[in-house]
Formats: sequence, structure tokens, C-alpha cells
Amino acid sequence: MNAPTLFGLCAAALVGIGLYGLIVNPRPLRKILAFNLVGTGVFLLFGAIARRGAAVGMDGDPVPQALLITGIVVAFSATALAVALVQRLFDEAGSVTLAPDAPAKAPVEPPDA
Amino acid sequence: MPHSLSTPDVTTPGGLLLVLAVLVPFVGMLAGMVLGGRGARRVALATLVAGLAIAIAIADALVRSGDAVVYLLGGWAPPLGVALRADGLAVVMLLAVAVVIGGIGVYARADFGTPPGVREVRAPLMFWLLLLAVWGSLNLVFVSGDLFTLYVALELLTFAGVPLVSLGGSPETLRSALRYLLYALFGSVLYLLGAVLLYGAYGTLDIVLLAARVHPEPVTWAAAALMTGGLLAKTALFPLHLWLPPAHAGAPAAASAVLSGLVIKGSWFLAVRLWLDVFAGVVTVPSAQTLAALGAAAILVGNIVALRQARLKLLIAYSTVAQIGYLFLMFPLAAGLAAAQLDSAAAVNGGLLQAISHATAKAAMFMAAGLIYTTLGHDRIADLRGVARALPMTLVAFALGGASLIGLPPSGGFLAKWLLVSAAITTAQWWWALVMLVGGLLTSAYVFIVVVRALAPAPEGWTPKASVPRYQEAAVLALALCSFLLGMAVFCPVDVAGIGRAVAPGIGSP
Amino acid sequence: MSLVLDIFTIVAVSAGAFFFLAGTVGLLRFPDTLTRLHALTKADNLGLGLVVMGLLPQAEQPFAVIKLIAIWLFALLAGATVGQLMARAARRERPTP
Amino acid sequence: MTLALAVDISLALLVLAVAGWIIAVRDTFGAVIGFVAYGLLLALVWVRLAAPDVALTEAAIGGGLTGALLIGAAARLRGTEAAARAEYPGAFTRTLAAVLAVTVAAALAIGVLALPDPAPTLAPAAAAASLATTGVGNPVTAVLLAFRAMDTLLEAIVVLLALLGVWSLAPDRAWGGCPGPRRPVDPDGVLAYLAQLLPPIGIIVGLYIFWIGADLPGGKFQGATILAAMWLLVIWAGLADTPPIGRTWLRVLLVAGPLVFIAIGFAGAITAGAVLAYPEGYAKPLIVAIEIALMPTLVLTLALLVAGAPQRIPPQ
Repeated sequence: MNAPTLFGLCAAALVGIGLYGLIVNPRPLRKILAFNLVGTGVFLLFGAIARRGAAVGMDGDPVPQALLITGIVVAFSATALAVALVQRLFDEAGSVTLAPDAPAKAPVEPPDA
Repeated sequence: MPHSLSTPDVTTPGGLLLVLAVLVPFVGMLAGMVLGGRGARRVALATLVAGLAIAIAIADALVRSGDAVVYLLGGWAPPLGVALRADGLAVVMLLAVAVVIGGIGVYARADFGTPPGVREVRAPLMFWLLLLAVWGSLNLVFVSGDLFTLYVALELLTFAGVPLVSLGGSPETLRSALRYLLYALFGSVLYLLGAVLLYGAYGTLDIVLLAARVHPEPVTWAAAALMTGGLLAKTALFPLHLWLPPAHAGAPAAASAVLSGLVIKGSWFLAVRLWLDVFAGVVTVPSAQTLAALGAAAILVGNIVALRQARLKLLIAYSTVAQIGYLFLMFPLAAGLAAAQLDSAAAVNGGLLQAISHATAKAAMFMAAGLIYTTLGHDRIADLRGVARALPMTLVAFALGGASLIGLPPSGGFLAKWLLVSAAITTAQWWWALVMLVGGLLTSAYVFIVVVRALAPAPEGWTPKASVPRYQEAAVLALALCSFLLGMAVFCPVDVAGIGRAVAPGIGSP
Repeated sequence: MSLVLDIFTIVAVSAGAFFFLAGTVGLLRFPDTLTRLHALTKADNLGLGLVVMGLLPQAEQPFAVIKLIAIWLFALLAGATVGQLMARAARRERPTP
Repeated sequence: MTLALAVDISLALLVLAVAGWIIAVRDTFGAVIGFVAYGLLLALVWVRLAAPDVALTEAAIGGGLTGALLIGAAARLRGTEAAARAEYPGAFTRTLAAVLAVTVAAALAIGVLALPDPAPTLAPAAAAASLATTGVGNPVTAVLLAFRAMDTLLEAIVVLLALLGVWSLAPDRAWGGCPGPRRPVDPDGVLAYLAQLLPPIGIIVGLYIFWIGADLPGGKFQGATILAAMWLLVIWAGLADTPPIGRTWLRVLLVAGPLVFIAIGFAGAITAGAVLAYPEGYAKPLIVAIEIALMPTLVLTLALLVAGAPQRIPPQ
């Protein structure tokens, strides 16, 4: 067992933990947190792969490391958009439930119907 | 070894056009953001023209050279660099999207203007900027040859699509947008996971290099399953479709057209790209059958639920769920043809045609529903009386779009389904043909109901709530005609979609 | 000489780690927000200070010394500010009897 | 080696424990606090994986900015906690989710153990190419701005697009106004004190991290995050307000970075034979120029993403 393998396995477990939370927890903010856990698991796996690619005096493969920076920034942007949506939903509706209402009444029926 | 994209990695003539196809819409978005208000709309409409010209120029370069158009960004060849590649499939999609975006742009000109006396209004500005962003992202999905760049493209598409859903700002649309965002993020993170595994196993993210390196082993299967699963969630294939109908039906009509006609095709196209080009030698016929089985379920469930809708926009949205199903029937058919040593291009072309004819027809139908809503003040299907009198052109467009969805000749939908059905019969997979037949019957039922209701005479003294500009109706009709006449593509002298795909793709072939 | 410095490093870092441990135990065991904050800020600042002090002789360049001290100062500043803010929030939520 | 492995194992276990706690704990606010700690632990993991650039990014963005964003939201949504409790899915869904999660994790674990040895790597190619042509000492920066410059350009567009998305959530009446609520000024408050003391130092640190990025770990994203944090600190202390999003200067600064990037990219098509290529000998100055142009864009975008949707028209 070496560090890349260890953290690779850790990444696999993180993805699992995050996926479970993403599906099970009904609160949007917790889903966003869980999504971030899955995301970090994916990044960690990529990091472990980068570390395995150490060669020619480099401590790791620079290509995945660079892509990781991009990935982290993209994940942050996604989180920001999701949080803004949750807050606006809270401002408008007073609650943030995601429970799928009967889809048929998505556009509210006007009273004269 | 099936290796369908066999182009050498050098920049080809016209390669620069691919960069332009991706960046010009984004430059338009950036410029529109600075100019704001009316400036944004002007920039967007100018970009629509420029982008269409670029797409046509790329098609010209492709047909002229008879091979894929390639551009090496920064002059760096993969695996270190990133290549843009457009084969026939990509170019057909580029062209189709440019046309549909153009039609939507003309239509939206009326709905998303800045009223006089105001410097800038939120919804119109956002619509034009997001429209350009959707376009740039889709073009990137079509031409990028790198799995990570494709991930960024998918995220761009999500970030452009989600605000379109909540453009109206009501709690219901916000909720749909949030649900959509969560599904989409879930999908892209699974996709990225697969891409990461592939890099770990094969040391490249480039599609062509990967295609040459992958071989059937657990890592590849895991990557294929994760990426496909993620893309299915983003495409809203049954049973991951629940986010789609409320999201697409709640948006403004032009935004619904973008979302339903175009956005979901991005992730679908990527799934096709992966299955035909990267995983061709890895995925098995049973897995392709599974995809198609989900597609078949989508066709049946989507159509039946669509039939039960009371609202026109929701009906059209559920019909999208069903039509997505057809898009996935091509996988086992292409595999079956390849396994029988036959040219699988027929099935692939069928799938591609289905994507294009649905894009045009669905955009036209959503926009038609928007015009009907404006005219009547509601979109209850039970009460569409007077539409035929007030909006004859629009009703014709709706019917033509519906005909394409049903698959009546000479529509694009007809040709698509004909190609798929004949592939199904050739490969002795008659059950898919049966599903398509039943789906067509159900589709014709709800299109028929809507048209008949709309043909009913208006009550005495009824007047439209608002009148719509003639050019909006013309834009809708033009898109619907595109879809209806797409079947004429059978007379096209060159098989454009097949260019740059040297070896016929073969799922499951050894 | 280097042996003396190494021993100093070991002693100081160990002492720092002990204070971190004590602070963590306090965080978990103390009854209310204010006492927990006390345990956290006091023990952690002291712990970090000792760790930084212990590491100073191991620094290879003068710039690294400056960076280490800066890290400690920033942590002190952040800890003090956050401690203040949390204490105020705690007092607002539950006025002292 | 065994000591290092012991450290790694405890770190991995700690990360997993915190992750599990984030999912399991009832109180969302607590989960968010846990997430910030998780981000810092992950930064340590990145150091252990010899990825200092990623460690800096993770600590600054993954832990810091994301944490700030989520803490604010969790505090506002505290009242909805009780209502959500009734919505927990039943045992069937939970079992299904657990099966799916375990399957995916197991598949990944098998994948990790089955990765080829020796690992395929682009490090030699990157080393050769970056020494030969870019003149940038930090190979990660060379990847970001030379070999895969397209991704970095698109990423700058991604953050901007996300900001547009956040802005699109403004109520119509607040369009063109200031993001976020107005923070009360508390001149004697400890936060205001910190907001006066820290930014000068923070700006120097941020610029330093940005500047060394060409040759050492660091770079524009990490530096920009620190600068954005300083700005947010000043805003939260009530010493300054967020700028109204209708301002032309703001919009120009927001798009300037990507536009300069694109312009230099297309100039490469003429001077160096390919879009996003750099002419011989000019690679480093041009890369630094792009980074400098991207810097204000990133600072503003990152900070405004945390600040949220416009909420109010400022009093004239």
C-alpha cells in the first residue's frame, strides 16, 4: 500500500458517501454539500492518479494537477449557482422543499379554470 | 480494432473555423454583457448570422476535403494538447443547431425586447446572453476531441440552461431549475469520474488516442458505465426524466424551445460519441439493448403521460421525454448491423436525423404554444377554440411539427424512423420496430386532439387577448417546415454524416 | 549544535501538539459556548505558537522564518476575531442570567 | 516510510470520518462547519499527494470561498430545518441509495487497484515541451496556459456564466442593483477592525501568490481568491458596499480577462501559426499578460459569486 493507492481508495469511499447523501437527504443545501463531497472524491482520485504519474523528477503528472484546479473552480461556480437558487427559492416560497408536486399542476391553475 | 475517427492529428484547412464556431458565440455573450439592454439583442442577432455562416463554411470545408476538419489548439498535438475535430456527425449537428438557434432568435426578437424608457431589463438581457452561451457550449460539445474539455462544455451547457428555466422567477420555476441543476451536476460529476478513470488507465483524454488504446477490462467498463449513466441523467432518459417536464414547460416559450430542442441533445451527442468512437470495441450488445429498453420505456411512458396532460406546454414537454427515447434506439441497431458485418451508418443516420428533426419540430411546437398562450391568455388543451382563426399559420406549423414527431412522410421524423425500423428488421430486432409503431400511434393521438380542438370555431364575439407579430409566426412555420421537409435529405448526393468516419462504427464488434 | 536544535524542535513541537490535544478535549468536554471558545483559542494559539517556534530552527532560508511567523500571527488574528464574533453571537442568543 | 504511511492512513480515516459526519449530522449549519474543516483536511491530503498548487486551490476555494457561501446560506435557511425532517425518504429508497453508493464505490476501488503499473503519465512530455518552449518554470502553469490553454479560457467563461446565472435570480425590481443584503456598519466591532487591518497584508500575500505562480506553486486562481476574500471581508464588515451590477466599469472589468485571453489567442494564429500558441521567445511575457488580465476578472467574479443575486437598488 502506498499513498496514491490509499488516497485512491479514500476517494472511492468519498464518492460513495457523497452519492448516498445526494440521493437520501431531501434538503437542497445538504444535496449541494453531498455533491461537493462527490466532487472532491473525483478530484482526489484524479490527484492519486497524478501522483502515480510522477516521473522525470516531477512529483506528479502536471496535466491532471492543472485540470484539478479547473475542476475545483468549476465545482465552486456550480455551488454558487445552486446556493443562489436555493436562497431565491426561499425568498419567494418561504420554503426550500424539492418534493415533486404532481407535475401536472406545475403552472398554477388560474381560478377561472 | 474499430477505430472510426481515423484522421491524422494535423490542423486541416478550415480548422480555424472550429475555433470560431466555439468562441464567436462566447465573444458575443461577453460583448452583450458590456453593452447591456438593447445592445445585447443587437449583438446576439448579429452573432446568429455570423454563426450560421461559420457553420456553413465548416460544412463546406468538410465536404470539399471529404475528411474530418481538425484544429490543434496552440499547435500542441494530443495527448499533451487539445484538438478540435469535426466529422460528419458533428458538422450536421453544428448546422442544425445554427438553423434552430436562428429561428428561435427571430421568434424571441419580439418576446425579449427592452421596453422604451428603460435602460435594461433582466429577462431579455439574460435570454440573449444565455442563448449565445448555449450555442457556444453546444458547438464545443460537437467539435471538442478531449474528454475534459467536453466536461467543461457540459458544465457550460448546464450553467446556461438552468437560468433559462428560472427566467420567469416564480417559485415553481425556481424549484424546477434547482431540481434540473442537481440532476445535471450529478450527471456531470459521474461523467468526470469516468474520464478520470480513463486517464488513469490509458494516460490520455483525447478521443482518438483513447479509441486506439482502450481494451475491454474492468476499468474501461466502469468508466463507460459511469459516463453513460451521467449523460443519461443529463439527457433525461427514462427513468431519470422527472426533472424535465416541469423545467421545460415552466420556462418562457423561446427558452423552452432552446431547452427541449437543443440543450438535451448536447449530452445525447456526447453519449453517441463515446459509444461509437471511444467504447466501440468495449461495450456489448446487451448493454446497448439496455439503453434501447430504457428508450422504449421512455417512448411508451412519455407518450401516455403526454396524452393525459391538460396543458399544451406540458404535453409538448412530455412528448420530449418520449422522443428522447427514440434517440436511444439507434444503439442496439447500429450494434446489430455491425455484428452482421453490415454498414451501420443507416442506424446512426437514423438516430442523427431523429435528433435534428426533433430539434426543429420541438422548437417550432414550443414556440407555437407560446403564440397560442399569448393569443388566448392560457394554454388549456380543452379550450383551444379560436386558434385556427387567430393563428392559422401557427396551427399549420404545430401540425407539421407534430407530423414530424409522428413520422409522417416526407418529414425528417419519417425518414429517421424508417431508417431505424428498417435497421430493426434487418437485424431481426422487430420489437424495437413495434415500439416505434405504438409510439407513433400515441403521438398521433395527442397531436390530433390538439389540432382538432384548435380547429373548433371560436365562440360568438371572441377576440384574441393579444396579437402576435407576423414574423414570429413565420419563424415558427419555417422551423416546422425544416422538420417536415427534412426527409428530403434522402436525396442528398453525399452522405455528409459519414464523412471523416473511415471505418463504420461497430458496437460489440471484436 | 544541530543536535541541540533538533531536540529543541522535538520538545517544542510536542508541547504544541499537547496543547492542541488539550484544546480539542476542552472543545468536546466543556459545557457551554464561551468555555469551549476559551479552550479552543487559548490552547490552539499557544499550541500553534509552540509548533512554529519549534520549526524555526529548521527553516532553511530567512524568508521561510518570516513566513512561519506570519502564519502564526495570522492564525492569532483570525482566532481572536472569530472567537470574539462567536462569543458575541452566543451572548446575543442567550443573555447571561 | 512506515511513519509517513501511518500519517497518511490517519489522515484518510479522518477525512472519511468528517465526510460521513457531514452527511449524517442533522443540523445543516453543523454540516457546513464540518465541510470547511473537511476542505482544510483535503488541502493536507493534496500536500501529501505532492500537489501544492491543488492544495492552495482547495484551501482557498474548496474550503474558504465555498465555506463562506454555504455558511451564509445555512444561517438564512435555519428556519426550514424542521419542515425538511418529514421529507426523509423511506427505508426502500435508502437501501437503494446505499446499494448504489456501495456499488459505485466498490467499482471505483477495484478500478484504483487495477490501475496499470507503471502508470501512464504525461509528465515527461510536459517537462520536455515546457522547457523547450514556454519558459514557464511551474509545469502546472504551463499546462494551464500553454498546452491546455483552451480549458483555462473556457473556465474563465464558466465562472462568468455562473455569475450571470446568479444575477439572473435577481427580482426584477432589483435588477442593476447591489448584490446581497446591506451589512450594518459596526465601527467599533472586531470585524471592522479586522477588515481594516488585514486587507493590506492580504493584498500583498494574494499578489505574491499570483506572481510566483509562473515558477512556483501558486497562480491566478489562488491569488485571486485571497484578494476576493479581502474584498468580501471589507464588505461584510460594512465598510464598503457591493457594486451595483448595472455599472459599466464593473461589466468591462468582468469581461476584460476572457476577452484579452481570446485576443491574445487569436493573435497567436497570425504570429505563431495557431490559436492560443505563442510566438518564439514571447511565451512567458504573453502568459503573464493573460494572467494579469484575468486577475481583476477573477477577483470580481469570485467575490460576486459569493455575494449572490442583486437584491436592492442603492439609494441615490
